[in-house]
Amino acid sequence: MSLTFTNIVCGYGDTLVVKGVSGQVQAGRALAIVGRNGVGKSTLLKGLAGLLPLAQGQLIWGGRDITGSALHTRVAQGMAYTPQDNVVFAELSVAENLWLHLDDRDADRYTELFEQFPLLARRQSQRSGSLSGGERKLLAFTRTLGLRPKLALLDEPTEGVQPENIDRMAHLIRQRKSTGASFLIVEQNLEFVSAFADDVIVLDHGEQVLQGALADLGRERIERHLVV
Amino acid sequence: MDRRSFLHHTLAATAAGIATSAFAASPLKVAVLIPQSGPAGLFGPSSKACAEMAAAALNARGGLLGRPIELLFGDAGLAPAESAQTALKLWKGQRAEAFIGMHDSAVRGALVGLFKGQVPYVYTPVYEGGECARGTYVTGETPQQQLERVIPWLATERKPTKWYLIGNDYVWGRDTNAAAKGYIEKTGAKVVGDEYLPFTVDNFDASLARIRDSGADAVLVSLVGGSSVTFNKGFASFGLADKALRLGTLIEENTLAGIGLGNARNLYASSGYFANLDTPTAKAFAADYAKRLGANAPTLNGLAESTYEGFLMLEALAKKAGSLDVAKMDAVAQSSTYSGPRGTVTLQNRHTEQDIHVADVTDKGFRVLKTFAKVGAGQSCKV
Amino acid sequence: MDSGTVLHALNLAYELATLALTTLGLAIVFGLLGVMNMAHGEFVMMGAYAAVTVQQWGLPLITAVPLAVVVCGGLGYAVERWLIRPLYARPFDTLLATWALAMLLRKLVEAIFGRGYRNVESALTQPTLILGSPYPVYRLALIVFTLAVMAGLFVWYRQSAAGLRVRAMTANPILAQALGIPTRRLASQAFVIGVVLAGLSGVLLAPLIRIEPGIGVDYLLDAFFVLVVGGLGTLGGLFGGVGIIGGAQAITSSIAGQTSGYAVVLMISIVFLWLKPDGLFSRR
Amino acid sequence: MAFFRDAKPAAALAAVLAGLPWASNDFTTYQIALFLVYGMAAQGVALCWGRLGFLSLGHALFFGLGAYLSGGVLRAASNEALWYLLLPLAIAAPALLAYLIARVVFARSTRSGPYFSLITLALTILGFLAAQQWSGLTGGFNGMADIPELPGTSRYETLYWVIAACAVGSTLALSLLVARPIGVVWEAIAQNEDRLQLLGYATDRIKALAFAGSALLTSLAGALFAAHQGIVTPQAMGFVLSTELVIWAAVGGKASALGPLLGATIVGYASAELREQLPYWEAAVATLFIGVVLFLPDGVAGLMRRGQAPRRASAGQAKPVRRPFAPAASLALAEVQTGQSGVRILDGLSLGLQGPGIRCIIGPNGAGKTSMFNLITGRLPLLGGSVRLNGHDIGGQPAWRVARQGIGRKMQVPSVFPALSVRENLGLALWAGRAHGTDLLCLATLGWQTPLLTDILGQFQALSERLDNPAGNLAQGHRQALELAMTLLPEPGLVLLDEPCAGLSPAETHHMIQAIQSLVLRIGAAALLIEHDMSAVDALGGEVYVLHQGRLLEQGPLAQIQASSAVRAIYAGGRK
Repeated sequence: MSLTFTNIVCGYGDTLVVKGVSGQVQAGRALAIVGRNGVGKSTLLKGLAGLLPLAQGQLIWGGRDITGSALHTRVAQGMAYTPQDNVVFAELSVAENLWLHLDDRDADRYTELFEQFPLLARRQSQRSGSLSGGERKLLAFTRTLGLRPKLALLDEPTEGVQPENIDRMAHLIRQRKSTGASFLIVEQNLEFVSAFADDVIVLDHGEQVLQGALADLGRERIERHLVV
Repeated sequence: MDRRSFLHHTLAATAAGIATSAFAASPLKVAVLIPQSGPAGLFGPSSKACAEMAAAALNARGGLLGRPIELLFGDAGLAPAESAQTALKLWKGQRAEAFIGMHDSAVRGALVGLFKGQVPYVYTPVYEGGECARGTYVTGETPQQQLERVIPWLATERKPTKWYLIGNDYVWGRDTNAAAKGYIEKTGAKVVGDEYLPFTVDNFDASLARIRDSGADAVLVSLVGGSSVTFNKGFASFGLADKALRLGTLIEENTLAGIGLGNARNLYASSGYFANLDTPTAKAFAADYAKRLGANAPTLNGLAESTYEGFLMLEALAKKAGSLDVAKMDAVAQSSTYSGPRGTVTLQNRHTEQDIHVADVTDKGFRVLKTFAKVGAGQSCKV
Repeated sequence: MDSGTVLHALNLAYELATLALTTLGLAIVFGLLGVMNMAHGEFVMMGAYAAVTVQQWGLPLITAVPLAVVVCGGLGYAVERWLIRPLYARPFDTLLATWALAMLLRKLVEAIFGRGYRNVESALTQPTLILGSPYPVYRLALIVFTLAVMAGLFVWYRQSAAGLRVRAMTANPILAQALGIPTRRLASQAFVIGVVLAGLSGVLLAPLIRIEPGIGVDYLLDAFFVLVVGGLGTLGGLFGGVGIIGGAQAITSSIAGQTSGYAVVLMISIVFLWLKPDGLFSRR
Repeated sequence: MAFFRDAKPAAALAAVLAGLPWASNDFTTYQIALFLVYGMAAQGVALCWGRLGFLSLGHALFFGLGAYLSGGVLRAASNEALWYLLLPLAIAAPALLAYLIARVVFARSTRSGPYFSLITLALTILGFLAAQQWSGLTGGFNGMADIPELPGTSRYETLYWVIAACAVGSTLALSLLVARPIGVVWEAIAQNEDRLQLLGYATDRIKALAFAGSALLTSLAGALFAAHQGIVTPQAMGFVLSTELVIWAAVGGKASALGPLLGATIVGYASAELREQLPYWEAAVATLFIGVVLFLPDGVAGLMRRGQAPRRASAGQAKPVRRPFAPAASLALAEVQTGQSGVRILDGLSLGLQGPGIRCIIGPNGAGKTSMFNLITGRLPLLGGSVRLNGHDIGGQPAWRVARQGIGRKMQVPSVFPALSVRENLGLALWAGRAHGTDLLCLATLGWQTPLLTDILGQFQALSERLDNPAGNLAQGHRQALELAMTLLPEPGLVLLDEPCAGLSPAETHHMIQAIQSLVLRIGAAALLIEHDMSAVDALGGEVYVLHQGRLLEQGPLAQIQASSAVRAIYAGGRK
């Protein structure tokens, strides 16, 4: 299953933030969208996930045009989206956050993920509101992978996460890629991205200023668009 | 509809038709204030029917003072402010010359303040007594009237020793129980409880528990409408119905329907009128009511019938005074009399002396056990 | 234990049971979904009239249950779809629109059944002897049934995620949709279940209470105060609220009469409303 | 000139009411008088709900209280004339009670959630119970009867003129108030209360005052009701009348002075007439009400109002307005800690600045930049350390008190008053700290000017061209300019700007940076600016603070920051 998006234009009300971005994510590959704050990365991902209506552009997933389909129908089609903030139901416990949307109770959705992130297993019964910013991101990441999606859309998954957990996240992504899953990740952390990404799109002021395979572009060229 | 009653029916209709056309005089507008909304709204339809029957009856015998009666209805079920509004509209706006009122005491207070004795006003429902305003005539039963003879009668029949009094926390509930205390003590029985509850209450367990603990073998129920229904249902469900008799002065056919016949064992009602009174005039009235309203007629009850009595009182007073001027009517009011479904009724000190009946409940509804003729209202208004 | 205290205990249990049953529907609609449904009492009333209808048709009382489910469910779906959904972001307007709906429902029932009191007979309301003092069997059945329903609900609520999903959706609709929860359909289901439960409580209480079109308001206010005091969104809150409100009303009434009982309930609710204003309606 | 424009609705009402007695019999005037009384009470509800955005479901409490108190005074005065002196007190007492209730309730949470409606609902039911139970005082169920007429009036003739005069007076007062600055402040509370607090307005007190004013109007209506009816019963204080007042305000139009009078008269008259013919007039009212709530939020009056004429200052000269705050400020954060629901956001942040000039704050997402501003302006609790402005501690104070000490803030997402015009948005900022006492009540204040305002309008041509457009219609760039202007106009000593260039094109960013530099320099304020666009930070040239995980990582000129390996690491994706 591959995702192709062409000439995506979207924004909020009459202000268009993303002005024509195209790209593709093949099965088993990972595409990273990088760029400084406020360039429209999150807005693009929201458009792709079905959270924001697209002013223009087309979305083909696994051969089917899903441009207008609603956010809540995407999980059934194998796409899982994690927003940038408000990523947990603060009032509910960690366990409730992990299970409330699942109908089956098969535990091995999370066995491997709990091994990687024991703190989540330890604090299962605690209110997820009591987790730190980074721990909440970890919970969201675990829950998304728990859905075993064919394509995961993650919005800055490493923000505030401890370095050793970031490495484990990269390891898990590589592992899931080997089983055929694909990833589309918005991130500012270049080190993390270069640990698993195959292709990169660099955004600036809502436009594609650079794209291609990570190996061809090389880190320095990308970094110039990010660094202070 | 067999031939005979058909003939009878058309005759009555033509008679009425002829009668009205004979008058050249202008129609006499009588305003009838009955509850068409609010908690007492359930009495509206039956009261309206009785008022229409009264107008037809009066018109059939020459109307009032030679003028045909035209009815104006006003809703007195709302707050006193709105009801007074409606009354004023009928009085000043549409020139009503007399008022028949079947509504609660708060509205009566507002209307008496509004009329100030400038228009005749007949107040017909059961009430707490004490209304002596000029131009006001009360046909409704007072607590003294409903209890003075009935309590001693019950004392001889069922020999209760301990009475428990319960009522809604407003003037009618309190005055009824106050009057009852005197009569009860005169029979040698004791009053073991005296309790008042707001209208909002919907759970009487605490009171029923107190009644059970007090060992009372007789309960005076001075509750109104919904409170009376809920209390009596609870009373029976706790098995108290077999331990203590109940006497109510405002339990009429509607309330009984709410309580349910099964929950009305040992329940006595004291009233000036029951729908199944078997005097000839009462039977004719009930038959005409049924004929007029057909199968699903609203239950005929004492409060609705009282509007009919109000018209008869107005007719008697107007005939005697020769006019609807309050001063003239007040002058001749004392001991004016008329006879209707409740039998002969005589005006004494602005209130009426009328027959009072006490009934218990069988599987077919109320059954009148005893009738006390010409019971005084026990009021001290100087005319 | 003499029969006096038993009777008092049973009376208190009956008061708490009726309060819990009539509040249950609103606990879902207002507690989980956050919709201020001022027509809750009218759905309870319509449940009671379902019992009146089946008895008029000469059918056994139990057939009132399916009738209430169909009537309240159908009406609930339509109300959520055309009245509540357009107003989700405007709590004041939801409050007013459902208040107008309550007036409309009262008038509809009045048009069909008239304004007179209705009585629902049930053989079970006759008394049986409990430790020597007669007590209505129906009430015992009601208390036991309510305990069973509450226990079952408690277990179900812990097991199934339905209650969690509604609360999650109310707290963070975007995230809920991201996890595949169809928020529109869930909101509709939750509202319909809430009003059906209200209707069923009306059916159960029909033989015990006075039945007339205007009884809805009392059940509405009591239910709101229970949820305001007990806290929203959890079954523990529901039980807590029922305990505090029911207990305070029963105790104060037995000491100082029913009016002060009702006044105490009002004062408690005002204090709780004041203490946690945001906690109550913090719907982001 | 403006006075007549604002007085139009009241004048129209006066004309209609003056002509009415001749056009109809004296019963209709008596009936209309009652609807006017109910209309005035509904105006009270509409003032709080339509203007300030909080709904009182218990206004009958003040109506009933006013009626009972005035009824009691009138009855006592019939035999002892001195009592008449107490009549104004009888009308004012419910307003005092309303003020206390609102102050106590809003002290806990300023947001106007539905909890306030439920509290007022419970209070009015309590009032109803008390009126029924204390029959000694209130006459209980049968009510307080035979209340004499107002001295010198007769209930069925001349009292109508007194009521009509009060109705015209209340409509005039409301129209005038709404056209004045206080009206702008009220609508601002309904639209964006948080933003108004950041300008230094104590919104909970303003709401309490408005609630007291609306209760005064409703209590006056109650007093007239007592005189008009001659009897006051518990229903005058009950739950049913409260909901009817809300229905009349909604149907009539809660956002207009005349609307509620219209609503009370239409629904009142219709139901009085319909009651006999249409058996289910209540069902008709309910259906009408559902229609209004769903499709006609502004009610009947909303339909009639063409475009509301924008508020205009009286032609008077622009009063020279002095600067409220001392220039140049010092800010010292020492080991500051804050957090929310158990999560530590700032963890021992220490940062200080002294004197005028622009400094930038940079750092990756989640470093706590915006949270620092939230802490300073009282939106996050101070859990440790201290925050000092010009040497004295401002930790833990409410947002409006912090603002009044000379701190201005521009929000990360531009926060303006969408339904108010650009001129009114600027006016609110201009009056902050300058308008005292009755300034908010006179039209001249609308015309206030300051040299800074002229300079700002000069720099942002787009704003001066759209002064009378609603702020909500502005594009992102213009909205950022407007909020910047609103932050600077009070001329605070310390200016906190959160991503002023977010969402702007490169050209707009360049223009914004230039404007910030010149304006901050002009008012001699100290400024802290959160920015991601490094070209902007470079252009500003001031000190740069780098925040990371709730602490200060690095401080110094931009060149030194760019050279620092620690900063490069956290930026380019090294160790986070």
